[in-house]
Amino acid sequence: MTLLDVARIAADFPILGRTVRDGQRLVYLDSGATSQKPRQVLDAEREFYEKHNAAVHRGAHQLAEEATDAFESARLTIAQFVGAQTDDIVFTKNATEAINLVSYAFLNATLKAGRGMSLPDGAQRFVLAEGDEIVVSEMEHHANLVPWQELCDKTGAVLKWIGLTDDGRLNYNDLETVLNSRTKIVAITQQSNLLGTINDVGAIVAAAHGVGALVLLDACQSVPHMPVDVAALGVDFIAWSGHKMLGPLGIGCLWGRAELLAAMPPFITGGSMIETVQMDRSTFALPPKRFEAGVPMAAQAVGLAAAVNYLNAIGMDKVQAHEHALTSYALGALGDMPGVRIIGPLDSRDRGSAVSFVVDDIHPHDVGQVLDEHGVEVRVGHHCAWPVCRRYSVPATTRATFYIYNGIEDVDALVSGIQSAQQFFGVSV
Amino acid sequence: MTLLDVARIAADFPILGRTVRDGQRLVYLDSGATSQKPRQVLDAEREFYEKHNAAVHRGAHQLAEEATDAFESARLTIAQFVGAQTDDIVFTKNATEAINLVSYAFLNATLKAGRGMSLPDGAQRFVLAEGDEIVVSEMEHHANLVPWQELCDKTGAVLKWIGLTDDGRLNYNDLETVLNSRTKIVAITQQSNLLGTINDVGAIVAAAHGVGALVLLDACQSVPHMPVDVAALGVDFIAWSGHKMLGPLGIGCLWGRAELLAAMPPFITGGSMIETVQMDRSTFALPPKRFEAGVPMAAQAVGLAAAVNYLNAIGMDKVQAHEHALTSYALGALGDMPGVRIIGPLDSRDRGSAVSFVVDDIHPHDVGQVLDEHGVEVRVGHHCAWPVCRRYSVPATTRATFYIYNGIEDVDALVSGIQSAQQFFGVSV
Amino acid sequence: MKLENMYQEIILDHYRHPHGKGLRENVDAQVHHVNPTCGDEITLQVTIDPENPDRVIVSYDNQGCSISQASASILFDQLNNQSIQTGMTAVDHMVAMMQRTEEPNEDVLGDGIALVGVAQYPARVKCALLSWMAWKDAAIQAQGEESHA
Amino acid sequence: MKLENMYQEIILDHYRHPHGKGLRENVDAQVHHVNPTCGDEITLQVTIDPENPDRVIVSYDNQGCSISQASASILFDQLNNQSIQTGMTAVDHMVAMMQRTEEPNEDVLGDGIALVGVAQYPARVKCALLSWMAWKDAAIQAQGEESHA
Ligand SMILES: Cc1ncc(COP(=O)(O)O)c(C=O)c1O
Ligand SMILES: Cc1ncc(COP(=O)(O)O)c(C=O)c1O
Repeated sequence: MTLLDVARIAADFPILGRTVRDGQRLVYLDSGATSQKPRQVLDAEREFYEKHNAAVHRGAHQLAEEATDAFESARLTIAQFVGAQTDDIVFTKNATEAINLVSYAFLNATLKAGRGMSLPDGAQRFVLAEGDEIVVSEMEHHANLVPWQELCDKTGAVLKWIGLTDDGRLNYNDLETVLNSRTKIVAITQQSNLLGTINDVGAIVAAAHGVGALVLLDACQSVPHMPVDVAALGVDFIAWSGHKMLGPLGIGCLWGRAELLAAMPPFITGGSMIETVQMDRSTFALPPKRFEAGVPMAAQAVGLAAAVNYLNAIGMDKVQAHEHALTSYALGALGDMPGVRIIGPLDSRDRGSAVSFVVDDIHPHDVGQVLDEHGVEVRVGHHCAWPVCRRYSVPATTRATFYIYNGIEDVDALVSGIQSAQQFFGVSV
Repeated sequence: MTLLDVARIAADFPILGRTVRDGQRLVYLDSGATSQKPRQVLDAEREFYEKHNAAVHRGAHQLAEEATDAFESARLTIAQFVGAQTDDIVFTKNATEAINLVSYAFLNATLKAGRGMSLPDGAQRFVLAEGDEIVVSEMEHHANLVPWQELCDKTGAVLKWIGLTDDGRLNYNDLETVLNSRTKIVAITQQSNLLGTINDVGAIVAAAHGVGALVLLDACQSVPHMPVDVAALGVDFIAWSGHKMLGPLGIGCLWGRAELLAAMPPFITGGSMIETVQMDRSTFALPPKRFEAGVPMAAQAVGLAAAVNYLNAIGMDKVQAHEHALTSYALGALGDMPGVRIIGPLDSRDRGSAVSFVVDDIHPHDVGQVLDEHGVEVRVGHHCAWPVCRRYSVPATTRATFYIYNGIEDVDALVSGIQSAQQFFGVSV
Repeated sequence: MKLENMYQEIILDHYRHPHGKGLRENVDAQVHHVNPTCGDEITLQVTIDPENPDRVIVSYDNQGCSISQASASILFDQLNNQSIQTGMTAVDHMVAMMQRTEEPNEDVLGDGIALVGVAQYPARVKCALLSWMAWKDAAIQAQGEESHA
Repeated sequence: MKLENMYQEIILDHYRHPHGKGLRENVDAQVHHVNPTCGDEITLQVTIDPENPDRVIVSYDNQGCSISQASASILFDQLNNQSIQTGMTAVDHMVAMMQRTEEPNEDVLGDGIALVGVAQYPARVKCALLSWMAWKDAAIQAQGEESHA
């Protein structure tokens, strides 16, 4: 197996040195919700505050220059990480805001066009007519579903979705039947946070672009875990969060094709995103600034760049291989357990490290509670992907997610924790 | 003079120990843009990451419990700081988002009502009809102007504003002529970030509520600098940023009356703000969660609570008295300088610590450059309040803003820096 | 093991053999509450006995973890056929016990005092309270109906 | 004092006595650029001599700091009556000098090489470049007009 040197990596993460529930070793299997942060990231953020802190892009004094430079250098580092141009990366507070930014571009373009207000060149692409269609999939996180429901509710556009197969994959047949010339955007995840499924982006892009629709890729569960290159993907937007990839809380990213970002009206408006302001009208800056109103989260950008450097030093291909090995091992181990059913693909092909499962006759909350008592921190519930639970007729699941600081022994701890739960609740297996 | 023990306070701020421009002592007079952070705040944030980091409100394991508890305790601390109930505080990424949240509540309520979509009880209050009016003032920061311009552009509402007197105050006469029964909200600043003027909130609230309009107070420059109590103010919303009050970047707050927050449709949508989600429709959580989609900035909330504790330990009345003393001194010193003109009230009555000025025959950028060379970090430009510059016929100003770590010697450094600029540019005075 | 504090035998009994589960027709009020973090849900009904307004019939159907299921079963034992006043007192006390501001009182909560261990797991408090908050909501609605009638 | 690096005497001279300031009527292209952080602005016009397309007349009016004013005055000296090609080369070199990727070349920039000190103050680079970017924008527009004509 191509595993990383987990002990060495874990030593960089202060929190992994602590214990939980009366002295249990912390087995953190909830990186799919948020990852832990290495010292290097915390140091970078702190150094920004202790040496260079100022409001970026607003001052001409030395601190402001340094802060602006740190912020924009961070943008460059992050852009390069996904093969993007610097100016095509917009910082948001999280992936959720990034996705909303695009959904609101549609709303705002539609409203302004409707009232004959001035719009950037090319904004027509974002103008919706009654009956235009938006396509998502049934495996979306709420963050990539609810904003589109809302957009439809407010514009008269219609939400459609691509279904799932019984074995936890996208139903690619739906691409043909669901997409059509009225489809304006296909918003879909690269990797399901509940099922672990990795989608065939190429097939989706081909189908979407074939009918003239844009593609927004929810990359929350891919950018942290595998090499991602926006050019190779061929999509139009990707959105992801910093906090799931060793970075600080409070920062997310939207990448968009330059000509699309340029064509989009602003979302949140205020200072720093303007070109000129008069009492009765304003004009707006070019992207990315147009979408970054207010004093931005510069320290968090610097921290995220440090996270990128940390991951680059390991190598994203190695990160992916490590997780793949752990996932294969976990699928095997859990698959062998009586009374345990995996929700999602059973084989590790095109599959990330989110492993969701149900234990017969024990509610996920109760499974999670017993695991927690053993120091094994997993997530229980619908994982913000409630429709997936409905699709597979489970009220909720227990979910383990792995990252660079997890090793085989963590999977073993998971397995023995599940056994304890079965014993505790007297479930005969 | 009732000054704080500045040396003791400054010792808590690591950045104040550094020098700028070849060994000059750092004289940081740009806290109006963003304040510096004491060790206590940085420690609190770091401790969160090193000990309790997890996605809040999403997990049931011990770390998630601790993180959620830290986050919600922070909300309580921050709420109490402004005399609010915990659940009436919404965390945003900055004040700009907080103001947009309210402007988009109007937009979304209007659109959903127009299409017969379901809305929370009481949402009618936020539904705009063509020709309804929104009122701001001529001294607003772009953050409290552009969102309302945008709202009007998209709904057919009309933007009106309260003008300014020659001596830098609100023209209260306009309250009578500008407000009327069509006014839906008056969005106004408590303290101008350019002029320093503190507005008479009581008079504004009386006039606005008299015609049935809501009042949103931009408290960015007041919450950090004086005791603020939402009940005493009588307004309906206040918005402010954490980073101007010793807190981290990347967090802002909206306070709203409980019944108004409850009546508002969501703004940014996604995970954690829902009650139930199906593929074709969702229902939403109660405030504040309804407005906090996605994994929130928990570490920053914890840092902001530490900032509140720091300020409480000093006492906001003492903070205010300190700044008042410095401002009086600065107004006197600058007022005596030949060739220097203050833009804003000349006396320290109802006036905060933002002191803007122009120097005859030297552009603010050039004044700022010379000051910077002396280690005096001020802001130059329109300070995101471009209409104020137009109102007083200046292209831009130089602005000094004071905070708890500034002393008399900092004002003296400012004065001698301005003299240097006059010498350097050969302006005869 | 600390787990036993939360999962006392009596809780597991209620969970395995819930009391009073099942919905009725023609009720005075019916509410549907969910726990948005995990998807647990309950439909709870109350019917005020027309002969005796101090007798309030409780019926419910639910889905969820052991704590939420056991808690509903206990609620049924305690509140079925009791007055709204009694129920409100019990709800208030249950909430206070979960917030650790009151010591468990068996007279008020019956088997419900066994839920005290849940208070140490803040993320599970919502599970324990789900049915109780639903009852409160339904009772208020039923009372409203009553007074309108 | 480092200030002298940025504010060389020659810059201050241009600032105090700007060359060529003032707008014309009937121009081929006119643009208005602002520096959104400070509000500095320039209106810049170009007119291609109909007799000699290699002779491009520059006119402008502006408001701003010493650097942006001096830079516009220097631009006038360098680019007035020059070809678009010469101008584009100069703009590219000015940008490169500000990004510190090329050493100042007096043949191309004339007095403009005195602006090299600005490159050390990133927040001021926009002031120095404001007029040059405006010229580029106007020149492209004028050329477009030309080729449409
Ligand atoms: C009066 C005022 N309002 C609004 C803002 C916007 O705050 P932020 O940029 O943190 O969103 C500021 C500061 O920039 C301000 O001074
Ligand atoms: C697939 C997916 N999309 C979107 C999100 C939302 O990210 P955030 O909550 O950081 O905005 C998440 C994680 O919560 C996710 O896993």
